[in-house]
Amino acid sequence: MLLTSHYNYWVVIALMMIGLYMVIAQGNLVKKIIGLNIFQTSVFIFYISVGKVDGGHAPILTEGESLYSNPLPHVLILTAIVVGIATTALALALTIRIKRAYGSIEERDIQAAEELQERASSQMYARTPARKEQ
Amino acid sequence: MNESSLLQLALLIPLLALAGIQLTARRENVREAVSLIAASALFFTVTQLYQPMLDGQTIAVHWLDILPGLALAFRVEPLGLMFALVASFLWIITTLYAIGYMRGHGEENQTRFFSLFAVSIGAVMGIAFAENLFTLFVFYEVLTLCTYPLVTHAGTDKARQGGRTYLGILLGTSVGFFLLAIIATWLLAGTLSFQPGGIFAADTSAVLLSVLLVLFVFGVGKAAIMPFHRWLPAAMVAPTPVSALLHAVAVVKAGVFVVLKICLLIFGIDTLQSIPATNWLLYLAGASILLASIIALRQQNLKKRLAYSTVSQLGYITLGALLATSAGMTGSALHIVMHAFGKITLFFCAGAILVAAHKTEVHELRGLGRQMPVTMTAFLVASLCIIGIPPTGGTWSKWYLMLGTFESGQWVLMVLLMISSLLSIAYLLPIPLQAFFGGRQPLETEVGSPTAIREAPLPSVIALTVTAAGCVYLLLYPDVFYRLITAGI
Amino acid sequence: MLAHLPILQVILPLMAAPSCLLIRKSTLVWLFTLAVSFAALVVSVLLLQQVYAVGPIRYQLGGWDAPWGIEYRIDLLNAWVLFIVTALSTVVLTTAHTSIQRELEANRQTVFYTLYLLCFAGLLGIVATGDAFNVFVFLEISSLSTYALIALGKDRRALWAAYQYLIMGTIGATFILIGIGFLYMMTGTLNMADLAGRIPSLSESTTVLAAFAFIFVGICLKLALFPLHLWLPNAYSCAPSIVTAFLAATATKVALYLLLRFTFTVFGVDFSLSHLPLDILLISLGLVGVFAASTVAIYQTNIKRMFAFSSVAQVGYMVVGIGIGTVTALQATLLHLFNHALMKGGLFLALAGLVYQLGGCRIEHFRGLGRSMPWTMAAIVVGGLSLIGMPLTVGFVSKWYLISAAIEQQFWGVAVLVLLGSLLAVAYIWKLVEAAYFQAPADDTRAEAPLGILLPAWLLIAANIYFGIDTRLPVEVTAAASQFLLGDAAQ
Amino acid sequence: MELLLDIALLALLLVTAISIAWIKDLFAAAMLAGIYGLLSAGFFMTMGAVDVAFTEAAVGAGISPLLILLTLALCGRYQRPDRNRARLATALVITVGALLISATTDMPFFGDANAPAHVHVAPHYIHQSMSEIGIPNIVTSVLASYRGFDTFGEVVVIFTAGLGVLSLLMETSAQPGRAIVHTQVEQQSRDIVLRVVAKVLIAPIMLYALYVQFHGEYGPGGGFQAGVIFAVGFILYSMVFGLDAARRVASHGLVQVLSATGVLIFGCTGLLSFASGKNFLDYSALAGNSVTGQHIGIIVIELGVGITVASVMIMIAYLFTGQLRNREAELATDRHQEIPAGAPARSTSTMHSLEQGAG
Repeated sequence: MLLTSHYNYWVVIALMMIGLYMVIAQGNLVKKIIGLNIFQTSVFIFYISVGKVDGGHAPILTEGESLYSNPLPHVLILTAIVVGIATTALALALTIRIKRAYGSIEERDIQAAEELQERASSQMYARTPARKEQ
Repeated sequence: MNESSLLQLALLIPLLALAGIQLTARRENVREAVSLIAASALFFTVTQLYQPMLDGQTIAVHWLDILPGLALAFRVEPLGLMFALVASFLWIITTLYAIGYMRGHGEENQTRFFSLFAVSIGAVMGIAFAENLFTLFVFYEVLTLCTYPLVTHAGTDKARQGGRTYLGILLGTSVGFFLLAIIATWLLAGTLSFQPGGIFAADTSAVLLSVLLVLFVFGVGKAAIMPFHRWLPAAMVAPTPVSALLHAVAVVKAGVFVVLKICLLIFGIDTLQSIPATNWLLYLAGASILLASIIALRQQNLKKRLAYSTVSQLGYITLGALLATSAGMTGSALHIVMHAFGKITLFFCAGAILVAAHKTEVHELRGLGRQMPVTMTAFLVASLCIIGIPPTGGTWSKWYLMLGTFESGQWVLMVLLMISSLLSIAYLLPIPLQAFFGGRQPLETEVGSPTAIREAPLPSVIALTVTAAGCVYLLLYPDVFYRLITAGI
Repeated sequence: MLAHLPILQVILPLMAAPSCLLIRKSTLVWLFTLAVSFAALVVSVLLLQQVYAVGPIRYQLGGWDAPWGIEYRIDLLNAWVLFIVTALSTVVLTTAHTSIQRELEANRQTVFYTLYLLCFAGLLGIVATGDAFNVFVFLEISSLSTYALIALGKDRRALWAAYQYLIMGTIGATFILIGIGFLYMMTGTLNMADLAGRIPSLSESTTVLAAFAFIFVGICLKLALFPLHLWLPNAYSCAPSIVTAFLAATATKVALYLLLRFTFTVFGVDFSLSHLPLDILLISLGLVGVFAASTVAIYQTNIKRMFAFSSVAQVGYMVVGIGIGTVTALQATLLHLFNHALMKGGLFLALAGLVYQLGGCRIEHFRGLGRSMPWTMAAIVVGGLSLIGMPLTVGFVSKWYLISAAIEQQFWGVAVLVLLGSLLAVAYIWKLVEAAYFQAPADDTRAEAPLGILLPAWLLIAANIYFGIDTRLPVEVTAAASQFLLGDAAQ
Repeated sequence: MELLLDIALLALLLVTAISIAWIKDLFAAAMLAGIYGLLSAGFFMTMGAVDVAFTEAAVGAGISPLLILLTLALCGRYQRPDRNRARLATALVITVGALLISATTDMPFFGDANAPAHVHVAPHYIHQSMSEIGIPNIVTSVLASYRGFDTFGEVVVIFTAGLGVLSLLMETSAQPGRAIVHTQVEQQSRDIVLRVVAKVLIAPIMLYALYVQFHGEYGPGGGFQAGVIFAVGFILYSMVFGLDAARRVASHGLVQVLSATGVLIFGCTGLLSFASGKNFLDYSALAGNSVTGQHIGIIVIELGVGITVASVMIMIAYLFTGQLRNREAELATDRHQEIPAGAPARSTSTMHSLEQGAG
């Protein structure tokens, strides 16, 4: 009983987790973003499943129809999809700039470069004049 | 001119002085004239409060409420007035001395120095006249912060280290314990204003009160009770006038004064006696006295030795306050005054020696009495005052402290006080004696040569003479303060 | 027009943003932005007065009654936060022109101001709305603009910081989305007040618990509460100085507001604090955050980064307040919300002046600053003292309330730890003081920051002192707000 | 039947997701992501969420793969196989997953008509929208009127994203490449078939966009979908006939202005209602009869949405392809150079100047 009534949610959860895993574990920035997409899209699927009503029709009023699926989640998800694509676009743009700046889109390389830069700058400062005694 | 506006004036003069000093920064003489005038004006104003106070008038000022029920307010009460009198009087002298010293020593940033001097004395006034713990705390912190640059005046690494310890301990204790205790008191008693007989309801649990008392005593780091005394020797890196101000007048006295005031007006004698913690705090104070004296014995650097002697003497005052008998309280209050005069003289002498003879170590002082007779005489008198033997005012305070221990049957402490007095003889008296009768020294040859050692610049000499005279005067006429104290307790 | 105040608060900057794009000329755009921000400030002041006088205001968007339409609901809490955000934004903006000239290419400046306004509007929208999903939308507006703003930093690290923040922020936002979804699923409504009415009957449902968990974690990500703070230091230290000042003063505050709103209004105090061990959780997280972050701050050589960590620590204090959860404690939190905005606003603006002159703000730049930039350094010192919680500064006020709250509840340990935490602040502030006053400058030229930056910075620093002495406004408002918050949670 | 379809789709989604996570070729991953979008669109269809399906198809299977591909063209196609933080990730995912699963236990049954979600607010929309707003597509009426403010927010979000991308990728003085004309984008356009097909296609696409735009009240669709379709058509044009050709039609500046205009149209429509003392976004103020007012309002704001979405999408496409051509220009001009000129060169140089300032 629980199976037939909830399998939808469970699959959705599985999808979410795959997405989340990709976001965290993948070292490649673009792959992270794709993961983020999957994560969000599966949330959308969850919402729409919530809006589902057995035997309900698409929420466009037509004569002689009384049972419609819940329009509210649809509206919310329309907004959410837009937000999602907005985020993706921005993230990808960032990735491009990162590639130009670091010459790589692998997390490891970037972190390595970071540490290098940090060390370089501190050495740079080590050479500044020593404190004066009065 | 009515009294409350006098009080206002007493609080504002230092600020006016600050402004004046900043404005006249360019022209040294004017600047220092301003300092001197301000100092005298302040002292005069405070003296004007004396008589009305004794006539039993309530002189109070209410500035503003910081938080509902927490006001920046001031009220003249006997002990506070006593402290204010001493501080403001010694400020004049110290300023006088400082002028001589700073010029003789060619220090940098003199304007900053004098400005902060003014601010710190202002803070002292705030502490002295505070109507409640909150106001007191505010000025306590102000004092800490504005003396920090004075301590680190030299700006060297050593100074910075000293400053760190100074600030670390004073801020740490005040924020960690003192503030906590204050807030707890506020929630417990519903008020923070000082009242004769204390503010705690009779049914407050003794345990809680003990905790509070401990927090207070440790929280007031300026009282330099071991183990929170380290800042005092550390602050020795400061220029001597600062040391004088810090270790004789402003900071340490503020500390012990706060302890005294808390014991008397927050807890009240009766409550204090009923608290278990009082007893072992007493022994802690005792231990602090003894240990400090012993350490002082082993210090070769003059200022260091004086610093540890201060630690031990502060122990006396705290101990007196904790004895919770009228004699003890009187003793500790008197000792605030006596020690102030004695110790400031000693520091003046140390400074004079540094300026004139460029000596900082004890053993270098042999035979110096011939070149610097006045200084060394003053040193002798002051030492006697600290030790507490005639012909100096120190006698009185020590007497009352002994009486206090006697009354409350604290034989152990009584013995302890005697021992430490002997110790203080051991670490103070030799210095002047050797200076006079210590025989010749290789340096002797220098006499007659252009670099011959003679007395320090006149202002300094005047200053230390005056304070030394003060020590003697107080033996004959302790009454000035005694009346206040009896009124206060 | 008074009737429309609630929506004007948000719509002004929201409509102004696209208009900026049409103006183009950067100086004009700056003035325009400033004007808009100031107008928003005026509106928020009017709102605060109105709410203080007549109680909560409701505004039905599109004329549809809640829960069918979206409604704005302004009570003392969000009126207060709105005031803080608009006020700080206005002050920060006054410096923008000077500082941005140095830190941004000419052709990016217009875009910068547009993004700034969008971020501003987003934050205001989050605070003003009474609809759970609307929160999400405006959260994303502010977040997206924030990512872009951070990425505008000169250093290439800014890009990496922005990317990291984007990933974490989006995860957080999605978590919030999931939580809201669960809530909608269980209650069928998105209106906060309506939710508050329906949740108590469902307090046993694991779905609602999960919803709470997701929303909580999501907000804490935005709030940079201790274990989830990793994005903040990079973001703050790499972003353009103005952005840092703005974010430090407003963004975390808004996130904290959300936390308060959801825990106390939507879920209700008895659900949040009695069903879950949230109080212990919050207090411990907060304290750990205070100590961990402050300790790390001590070892930072990049001062922007140092203050960023200190921000994490300060968030810790506020969260402790929420955890204790009494009226006094909430008041402490709300006070610190305001006070911390003043401190960090002032401090980061002072740093902006530093960056303007020296092109960076590592500890090495502080050598001899006491002599070369006396006023800037003085500002930093005073701000630092306020951060430490010296009396007569705002820092002291909030600390006082927090400790009183702790002791009232007999949490002596908490009280002591809070005090010790403030001592750590002494450590990292004094690092600067010593560098500035005891070390010789690299070059002894006296080059004070331009007035355009110095004056606003000092305005905030002065506010630190003023509100530390005349505490009536914040204390009264926050007292009323926290009572209201617990009051309507009690129902 | 429906149930089977549902199960099948979900299964496919699962497979796709896993293979995306698995595969190392990002190009394929992007394609799969597109498929994922398409599948979810299908799923939405079976759930009766036609508008959402429409949108997801346009976005999930259209725009976002396109952007990803453009990015890959710049950033390289293959990812390095490394699992950093794999353990942490697994732990985290498991906890979150467990929490979610536990959450499902108290959930109302899937599709249950009496679930709280369907009995509180939603019925009002279903039963009242006709009389209150008077258009058949409930989603549109909720989207545009009941929750019109969310939609306004949504438009602003898109606008924000557009600006963000602009601020990141806009041509800075330091970047070369304006001069270079021979780019991959142009080379494609030599393919005659493509040209013809495109010529034939583009007009109907645009037309369809307009239809979707104005038919939104009656059927699925509306400003957003229309905007996306329009943008896709235009992007197709720019790909086939070259960026410059496209820019000649709609210059960069124009696109920016339009994106702002859309938002303003929406906002001002909302503000109009102040005039007659109504609340923000209360369209009933727009005409004597409130239903007519709603109708007008919805048409206008949908237009605003359409304009903004279309122009932002086009702007983003411009910026991405602009990067692409710069890249190729650089590769063409300075191969000898290790790091490509432009952003990195600038950033490093500024780094330098920073440190000079310090030293």
